[in-house]
Amino acid sequence: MPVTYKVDKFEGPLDLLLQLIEREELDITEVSLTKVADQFVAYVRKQQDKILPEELADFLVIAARLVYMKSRMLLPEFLDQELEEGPDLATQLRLYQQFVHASHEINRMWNRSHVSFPRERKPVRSLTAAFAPPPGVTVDILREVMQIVIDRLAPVAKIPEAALKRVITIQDKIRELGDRLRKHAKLTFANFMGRVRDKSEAVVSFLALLELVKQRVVTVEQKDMFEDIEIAAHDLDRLADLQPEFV
Amino acid sequence: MATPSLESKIEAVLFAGARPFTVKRLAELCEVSLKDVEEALDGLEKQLENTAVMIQRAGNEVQFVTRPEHAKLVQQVVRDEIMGELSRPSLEALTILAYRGPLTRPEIEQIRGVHSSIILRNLMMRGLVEEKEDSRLGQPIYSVTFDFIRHLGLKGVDGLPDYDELRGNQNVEDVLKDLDPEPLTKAENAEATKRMTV
Amino acid sequence: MATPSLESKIEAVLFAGARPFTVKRLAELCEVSLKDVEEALDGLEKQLENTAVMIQRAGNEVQFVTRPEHAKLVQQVVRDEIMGELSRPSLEALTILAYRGPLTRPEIEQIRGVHSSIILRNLMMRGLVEEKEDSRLGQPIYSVTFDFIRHLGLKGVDGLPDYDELRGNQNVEDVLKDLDPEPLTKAENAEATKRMTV
Repeated sequence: MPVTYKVDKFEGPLDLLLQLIEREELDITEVSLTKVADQFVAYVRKQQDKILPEELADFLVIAARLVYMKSRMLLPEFLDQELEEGPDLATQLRLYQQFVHASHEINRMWNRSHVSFPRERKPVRSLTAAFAPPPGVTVDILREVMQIVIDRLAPVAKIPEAALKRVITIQDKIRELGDRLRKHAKLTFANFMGRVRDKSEAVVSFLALLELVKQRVVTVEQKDMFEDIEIAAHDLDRLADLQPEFV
Repeated sequence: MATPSLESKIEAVLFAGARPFTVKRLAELCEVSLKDVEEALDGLEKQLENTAVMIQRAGNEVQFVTRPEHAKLVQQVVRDEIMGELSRPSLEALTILAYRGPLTRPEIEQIRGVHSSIILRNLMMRGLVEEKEDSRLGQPIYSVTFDFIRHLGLKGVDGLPDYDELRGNQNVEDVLKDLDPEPLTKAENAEATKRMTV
Repeated sequence: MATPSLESKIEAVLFAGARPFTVKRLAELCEVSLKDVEEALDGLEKQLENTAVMIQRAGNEVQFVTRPEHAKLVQQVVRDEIMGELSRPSLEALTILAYRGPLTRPEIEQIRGVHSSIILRNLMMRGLVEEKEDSRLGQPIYSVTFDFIRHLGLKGVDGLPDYDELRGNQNVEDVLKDLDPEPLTKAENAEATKRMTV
């Protein structure tokens, strides 16, 4: 079933999500979020090239939370602590929506140029009595300040590079999971997730796992409710030519 | 000649200084308490009611500005340095800071759901956002500037539509509470990077 | 909103303009007759009676000034700005100009990441920074004054500690390069993204 989703240019994952919900004229609830989950994921997949690399991780986090919410509805016992933490996505999105609406009003105020002005400040030189050196400023202080200015620039100058490195691709995760299954044959979900360092890595791991399940590379089994989920290799040979589709 | 009133002194300072003054500095200059200054500012505000000038506040700073209804006329005699349209991300960040500031960068990002360091830097370069002297959890905190507020023709951020509602919003508290107070250390970051790029 | 009165209009112009205006110019700006302006000025004078501000006339020019009884206070305000310690942002701008100058304002702002026009003005007022004769890309360029260099006990800026190293710093070069009018195109950006995420 070919689907085309038309959304305006979007600024970030919450913006995209909000546009999808508002286009469907839905209120922001858990249920409406799961309704647009597939569209969101499809959109991110299709638009991956246009999303700035430093923002891709942010999109993945939201994608994972949506997919997680959806799978929780199907498999209520499928619980991940990392993804359960924090305010729910609906609350976050409602808040974002309020600020977006307020920003439209601010934009109107900005553009009507109903501006206040302070007094113009006197032309510089008319006030220059004489050279007024700053007390306590020495060459060593200048050196120190210059070093601080330079150090502060480091992150700015390197942002694109660092952000690119921050993006953990699903493919990497799939490869990692595959490697570990080759070595151990079996693995538990907690065990797999236990190695992640932050939330974005957790969600990407989760997405990678779902992908492998969907493509029947691995099987997952849960013997009892509340028990950990076991991941087992099903057809690891397929891993080589797997084209991850995100979900 | 009678001793000038405190209102009158503060008026002279704000008028001649032609820049924002903190309430504290005004108190020092006039040799009175902070409370005296606050009261005098209220009195001054009343005196100015039917004039072309008003007191504008941003945080604990005050300055004199013309009332917005004179914008067209005044624009002909002074230069406005901060013109131009605002992009969507700029607007979002400014709105969040105006209603909910001062905030740290992670706090802004938590609300916007997207990286905001570049947009903050751009806004600071345009003079619409400033880094405050103090910090929170080791992070610098940001707020909107006088220039931004006066460009909207407001006396202060509390003149924004639905200010109390948006500022006091419980959702904001919940969303911000979720912020991890401990970002990855440098070493951890380097380690994570290494693993990711192999 | 009622139309502002002529008094109020003239008040706005004199306040914000902060310089002498001829009666003729005021009449043009407010689109009224000379006589109307004269009458409005008389009215304004009465309104200002109990404030710290008055209208000063010289020939056919008028301007707002503070009343003489506030002279001492106003001097203190001006001295504040000219003497005394440099604020942190001012010190940074001064340092950047010392090590990496001469630079245009956009270049300084690119390095500091903060709007700097008022700071530059203050530094010039104190005789620490000067505008050079030439310009770059239509922007005036600034450098530290010889007075300041001599005050530091140096013969030239190259006597600053670690001058060559700090002046040629790569971080600084990188952000200055970003000022170039040609950032990455969308297509290039997309290309970069693709390479990283496949």
